[in-house]
Amino acid sequence: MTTGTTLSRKAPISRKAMGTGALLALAAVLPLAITEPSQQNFLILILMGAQMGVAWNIVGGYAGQVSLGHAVFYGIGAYTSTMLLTTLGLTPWIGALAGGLLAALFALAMGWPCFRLKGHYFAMATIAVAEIMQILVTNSDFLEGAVGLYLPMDRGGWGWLIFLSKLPYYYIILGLLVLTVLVSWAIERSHIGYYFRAIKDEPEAARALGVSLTRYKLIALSVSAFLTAMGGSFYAQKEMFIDPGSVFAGTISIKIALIAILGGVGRLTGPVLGAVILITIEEYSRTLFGSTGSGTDMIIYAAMIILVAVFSPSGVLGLLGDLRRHLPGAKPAAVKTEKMEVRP
Amino acid sequence: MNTAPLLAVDGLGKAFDGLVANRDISFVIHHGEIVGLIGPNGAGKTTLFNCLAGFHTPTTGRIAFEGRDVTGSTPEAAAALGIARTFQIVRVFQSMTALENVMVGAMLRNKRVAEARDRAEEELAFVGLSHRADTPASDLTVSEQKRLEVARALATEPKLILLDEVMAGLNPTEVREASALVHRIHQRGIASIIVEHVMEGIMPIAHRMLVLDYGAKIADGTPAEIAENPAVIAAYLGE
Amino acid sequence: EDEIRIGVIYPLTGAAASTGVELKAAAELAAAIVNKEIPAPPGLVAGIGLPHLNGAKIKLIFGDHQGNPQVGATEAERLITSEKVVALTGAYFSNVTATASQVAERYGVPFLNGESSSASLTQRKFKWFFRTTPHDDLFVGNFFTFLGDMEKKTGDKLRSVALFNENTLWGNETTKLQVKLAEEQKFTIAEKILYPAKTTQMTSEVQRIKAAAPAVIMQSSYLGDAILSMKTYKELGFSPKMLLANDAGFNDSEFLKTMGKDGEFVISREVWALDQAERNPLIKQVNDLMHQRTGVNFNGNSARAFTGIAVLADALDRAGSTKPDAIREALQKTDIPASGLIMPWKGVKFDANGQNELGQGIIVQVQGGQYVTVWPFDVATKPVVYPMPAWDGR
Amino acid sequence: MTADIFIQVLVSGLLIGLIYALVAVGLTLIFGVMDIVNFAHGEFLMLGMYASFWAFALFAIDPIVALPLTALLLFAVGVIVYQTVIRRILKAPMLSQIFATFGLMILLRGLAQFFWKPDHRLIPHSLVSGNIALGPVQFGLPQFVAALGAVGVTGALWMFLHRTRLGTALEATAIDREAATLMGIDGQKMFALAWGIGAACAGLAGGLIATFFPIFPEVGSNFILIAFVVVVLGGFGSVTGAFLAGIIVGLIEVLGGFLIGPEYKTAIVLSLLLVVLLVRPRGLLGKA
Amino acid sequence: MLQVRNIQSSYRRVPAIRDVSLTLNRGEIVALVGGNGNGKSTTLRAVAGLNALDGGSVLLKGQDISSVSAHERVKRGLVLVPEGRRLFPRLTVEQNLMLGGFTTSDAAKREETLQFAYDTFTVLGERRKQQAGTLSGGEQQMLAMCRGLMSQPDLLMLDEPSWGVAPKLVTRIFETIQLIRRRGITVLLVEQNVHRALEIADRGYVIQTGRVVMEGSGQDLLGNDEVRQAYLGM
Ligand SMILES: Nc1ncnc2c1ncn2[C@@H]1O[C@H](COP(=O)(O)OP(=O)(O)OP(=O)(O)O)[C@@H](O)[C@H]1O
Ligand SMILES: Nc1ncnc2c1ncn2[C@@H]1O[C@H](COP(=O)(O)OP(=O)(O)OP(=O)(O)O)[C@@H](O)[C@H]1O
Ligand SMILES: [Mg+2]
Ligand SMILES: [Mg+2]
Repeated sequence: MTTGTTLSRKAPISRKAMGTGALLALAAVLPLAITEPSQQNFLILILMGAQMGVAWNIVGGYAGQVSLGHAVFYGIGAYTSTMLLTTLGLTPWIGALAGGLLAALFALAMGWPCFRLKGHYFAMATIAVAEIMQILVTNSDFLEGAVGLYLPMDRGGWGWLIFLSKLPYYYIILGLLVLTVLVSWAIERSHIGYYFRAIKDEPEAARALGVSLTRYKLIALSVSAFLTAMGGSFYAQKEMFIDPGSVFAGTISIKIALIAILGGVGRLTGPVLGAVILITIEEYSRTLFGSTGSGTDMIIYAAMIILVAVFSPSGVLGLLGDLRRHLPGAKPAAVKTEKMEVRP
Repeated sequence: MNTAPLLAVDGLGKAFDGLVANRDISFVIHHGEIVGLIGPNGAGKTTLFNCLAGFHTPTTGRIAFEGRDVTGSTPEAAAALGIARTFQIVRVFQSMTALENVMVGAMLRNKRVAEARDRAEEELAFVGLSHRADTPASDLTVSEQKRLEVARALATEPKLILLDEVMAGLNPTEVREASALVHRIHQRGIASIIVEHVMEGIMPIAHRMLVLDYGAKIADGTPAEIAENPAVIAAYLGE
Repeated sequence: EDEIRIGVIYPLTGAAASTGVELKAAAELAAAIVNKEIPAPPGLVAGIGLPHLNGAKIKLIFGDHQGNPQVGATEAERLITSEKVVALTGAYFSNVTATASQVAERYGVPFLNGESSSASLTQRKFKWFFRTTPHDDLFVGNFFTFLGDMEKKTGDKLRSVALFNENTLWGNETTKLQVKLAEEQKFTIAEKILYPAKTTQMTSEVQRIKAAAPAVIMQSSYLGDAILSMKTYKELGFSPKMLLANDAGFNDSEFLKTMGKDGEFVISREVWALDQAERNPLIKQVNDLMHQRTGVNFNGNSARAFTGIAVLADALDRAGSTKPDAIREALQKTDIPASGLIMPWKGVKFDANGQNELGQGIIVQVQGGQYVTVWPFDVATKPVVYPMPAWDGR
Repeated sequence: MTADIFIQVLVSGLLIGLIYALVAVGLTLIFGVMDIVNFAHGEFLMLGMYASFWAFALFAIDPIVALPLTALLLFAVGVIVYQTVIRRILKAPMLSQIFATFGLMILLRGLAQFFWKPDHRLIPHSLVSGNIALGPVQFGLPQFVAALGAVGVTGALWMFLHRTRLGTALEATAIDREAATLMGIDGQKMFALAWGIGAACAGLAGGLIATFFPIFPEVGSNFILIAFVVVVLGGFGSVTGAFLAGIIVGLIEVLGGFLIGPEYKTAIVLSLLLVVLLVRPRGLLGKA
Repeated sequence: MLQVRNIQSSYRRVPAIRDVSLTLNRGEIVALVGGNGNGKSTTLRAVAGLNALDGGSVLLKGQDISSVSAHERVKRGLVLVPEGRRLFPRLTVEQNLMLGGFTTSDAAKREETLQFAYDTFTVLGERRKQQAGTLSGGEQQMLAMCRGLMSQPDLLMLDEPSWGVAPKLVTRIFETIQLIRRRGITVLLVEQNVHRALEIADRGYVIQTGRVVMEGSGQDLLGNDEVRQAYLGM
């Protein structure tokens, strides 16, 4: 290996780092420019979506285990921190951590049996687990069942993570997103990331190289669950009311996956881009057309989704990659085709 | 030094609901030995590999590796002990480059990415694929992919490597290169068991040959002995 | 400033869209009346328009919450901060009302809720939240009073009750209240069932109730499951002496249209009935306007949505200003007599928690394809048909 | 629980189970041939129900009489969906396929609401209204007819797949599309056929269910989860498996709901699914 | 019978064959040999219509079929038995053969070919109800060739029929190829077993990095020094 190639291999990383830095700086000052609360709220929704998508991507993208039941972790996060707050008066700083840990434990327990399943069977099993959980919570008196839980409105400030202004929420979720991206980035760069991709591509071959499928899939799922649950706790803090239908719902699971797929699965920034696009479509189609009551917003939203799936099956990042490859002067050596996942 | 044989297989049998793929197979492999494993299609060669590498749990019999009973261990445990394998139908990691494929193998012994990369570069050079290091594995030819699998297996620092039809589809010149590669593996002190239908590839280098037919071992001897063995001629070699 | 913007949040897509669209039509009628686009019958509270605001017009800005509490909150925030609405109303689903009104509370914008019945909403000690409709505490109480009255009237025992409620917030809260009141008033609960609203079959549910053989079923269902359960009763040949429904699906305009004769004799609590026009002519007059505009009559939901906007307009006018504090103060001072409403209420007057103290429920029964008021007996227009005839005896 | 009630519960479970099977066979067929999970299957069902409704409302054609029409119409819908959307995502990864059919699901719901309003509708009386009473056991005639329809449709589908040349060609395309092409089989046509038949099955299911179930744009969502459970339990791609699994799910749901509590009936069914998958990771009759 | 004119084809814009021209006369066996990854399979796939052409044309019986779809080419008598056999493993032997005859409307002819297959390979006849996936490798190859015959081809292309087949059976495979030719079918054969392939071939082409670099009669090529060195290991 010559020095030249080593350099060229490193160059894009530092360029990427610079890009990321610039993006982060932009994200940090954005709410100073966009001051209207509902616009800030819109940004927060994007960041929430991105955070969930990046977290999902760890198990669904890198490790290729398509979970369509991530709402279960989201819900566990939301309920744990809220219950700790309302019953024990514990601050959500601790509550969110506890929720994350509980979700990770739950992931271990659920992954153990579910990871025996492959492809669509695994996906269906995750849906089943999430639905069962929703039903159990709905019928649990301890968790107030379908009635849901209110967060106390008489508290506020950084100790309780409850604010009147949107700004603190913005920076908290931005921080959480950065944390989530950093975790995924660290995984991607370490042997774990390589193992995840190996498991996704050829599980049997990975085993022959000493990779324990169960162990690494469990790592993927529990890390992803931990981060997803933190997102759930954030939801509870932001909306100050949770019920099973809003945090354990199947539609949340689907949305989490959609965000990652839309941007480009198995890539660090894919879900962030996915969130920007999906949440924008979702919010604007609703605000522009939702009030008619004729279903127009759904039609537009759905049409956009289908168009993306048809014209850019490997996500928008994939599409951008394709475009770049078509540009004159692109070096074929720089082209790296990434398959999103293996069909079972 | 170490008196136990590298691998001792005793009375191994494997059945898939009703269909017996391996029956009562016993043999030993010594350190650094090159052993050919031949037999008609469906004789149970791949199944035997799967049992040795922990992919199948044998129905009967014992497998001992360096004197330790490893019957029914998992593939990852077998790999950790030092049994590496390639697949009859190639299974490279499609989304990774050739180098990254080998790095995954190297990570078994050293989880540090940079060091795994160095190790992988060595192994790629060893099988003659250095020029393809940054090529996506899916873009390699099938024979290159087979060699890549060999490099990947070697990167796990095995004591025994199981090669399943790495010469299939090669022309005679390429077969000779493959034979030379096997020989170099031998020189590194690694024992190998090679499943092959290409006699020209295996006969010249194998120290010993095992022959399977209908799941049972029908011969075990030097290539010269095997070539003369009437049972082997009748079952497999023909003419 | 001649346009006053009011945010209205309803489920306009998703499973409850049919109700949402109905509510939207009623709200629009109320706005048209306030804006004097339609001449209003004299006495109607909304009819005077906004003279204290120089005859300004109100403009309803609708938001679709899709049945999702987070979307409800998002819409509330958008309506307040980017659409600059001076007050909010909605959102039908109690859990969405919960999150949306929280947003209003934080921004200090009045939220007038016209049609969510979860009791907990007005137990939150909110400053900016007002509710015109009576809540489930009252409705459930009415059930038991009604049963007591019926026992006295018929001499029959109606002490064995099956609770049959859907399994979301509404059904759950209702069940809790029913259990509590049943215990207090010495009713026995023969069977208690909470079923998932989105279901494909209700045979196991109905089998269980049938096996328990109660005298009365108290049922809370949305439209789809209301229809499905009725079909299942018939399919399994089960008829209790009384089917006491908790509004919603059973009073939806679609219910009778789809059930036809099979919907007969269902008894349901209500907040509105056309036959109350006998006592309050406004009911018929405004209903005619509604019918002209949309082709359908009011029902409990749409009448409440109408009333919500009307009450808000009344407060706006008295406030004479679009400042939140002024509107809130005016809402607190609201005192509308029964004669200004299209509801069978005693009027509108909010208590310290923002709950209308003067609301009351009625009980109606389907007779001859109409919902007729059968209780309280003093406002009833027809006597109760009791017991409910068996399916093969109709 | 008395014997009478027990038998009644079993009969009810069996009937609804057969209806589940009917909804699921089309879904499993499409999956079996193309490896695509069609999230919009419930919406095909919904379209089938609306087709029956409009045939009844506009032309006074009974849903049962309209069945062939409904099937034909939905066959066309399936083919159109295939040609416009699915054909373009054949080579896409599983995730984008999920994405596309999910979008389709929302789209069809939206269109239904747009054109037919979100109202609930019902076909008030059909040829098969009414009840049957066998001693103490009672059940609805529409359910009974729908269950019969399930048996008929599944049987016909099975015969088609296993006993006709076209069916075998479909199966061959499912196993290895390129190899099938080398046999002179037009893969595109086969896929379109699979979507057509799958949608037509949903249409038939819709027509039969419309005789006793309310019709509204979101009605598919009531059935889709159970349909998935049935398909997975039976093993993706297995028509016989879906048939068996439908019956099992129906029985367990009604029995479990009756014995343990209706609020848990779905949870019981889903738990059953998980347990079965633990023992048989490819469902009851899934193909490797 | 077949004329391939300067065809080019690529995978993801990376060319696999750059310039391949072949001519096959009726009733010939023509061998296409070359090292690994030099584009033999790609050539066959391009001719069969599975891979798109970037340039050049394919003429079958004088007609340009370059833009005809793959399944249509089968109807016109051009059949490929692909690399790795590609049987339908969970279908029975009989169903596999029946699918081979999917395009033939002539039932009698289908029956006749089926009989030929069962007569020639008695083992297939014995196992007609067995799942194809459970046959041994050699048997699977026989089945794959017979399945190809069932479409009544004029031209049969075989991609490495001896791949992964026990030595004992390899001889059998090559005998079968000659048998096929005797039924009047033209054969285009790709083989790694260069020696045996050239022995039975009338003519041969050598392909290297996607280009035809040599052609001649089977015997000539066998005698050619370059060929001997590069492909026969001598
Ligand atoms: N997982 C399995 N389940 C059922 N049967 C199997 C399985 N794996 C192998 N077999 C059967 O076991 C027998 C031996 O197969 P195996 O693959 O070991 O043969 P082989 O000697 O490697 O043949 P080849 O030379 O064709 O690769 C065959 O009949 C095969 O069908
Ligand atoms: N599916 C594919 N995707 C990308 N590249 C491919 C693919 N198949 C073949 N190639 C490339 O095309 C070139 C020609 O391959 P081809 O399979 O035609 O060679 P071959 O002569 O048949 O080799 P073999 O002896 O291994 O069968 C090779 O460089 C190979 O890497
Ligand atoms: Mg083998
Ligand atoms: Mg080839």
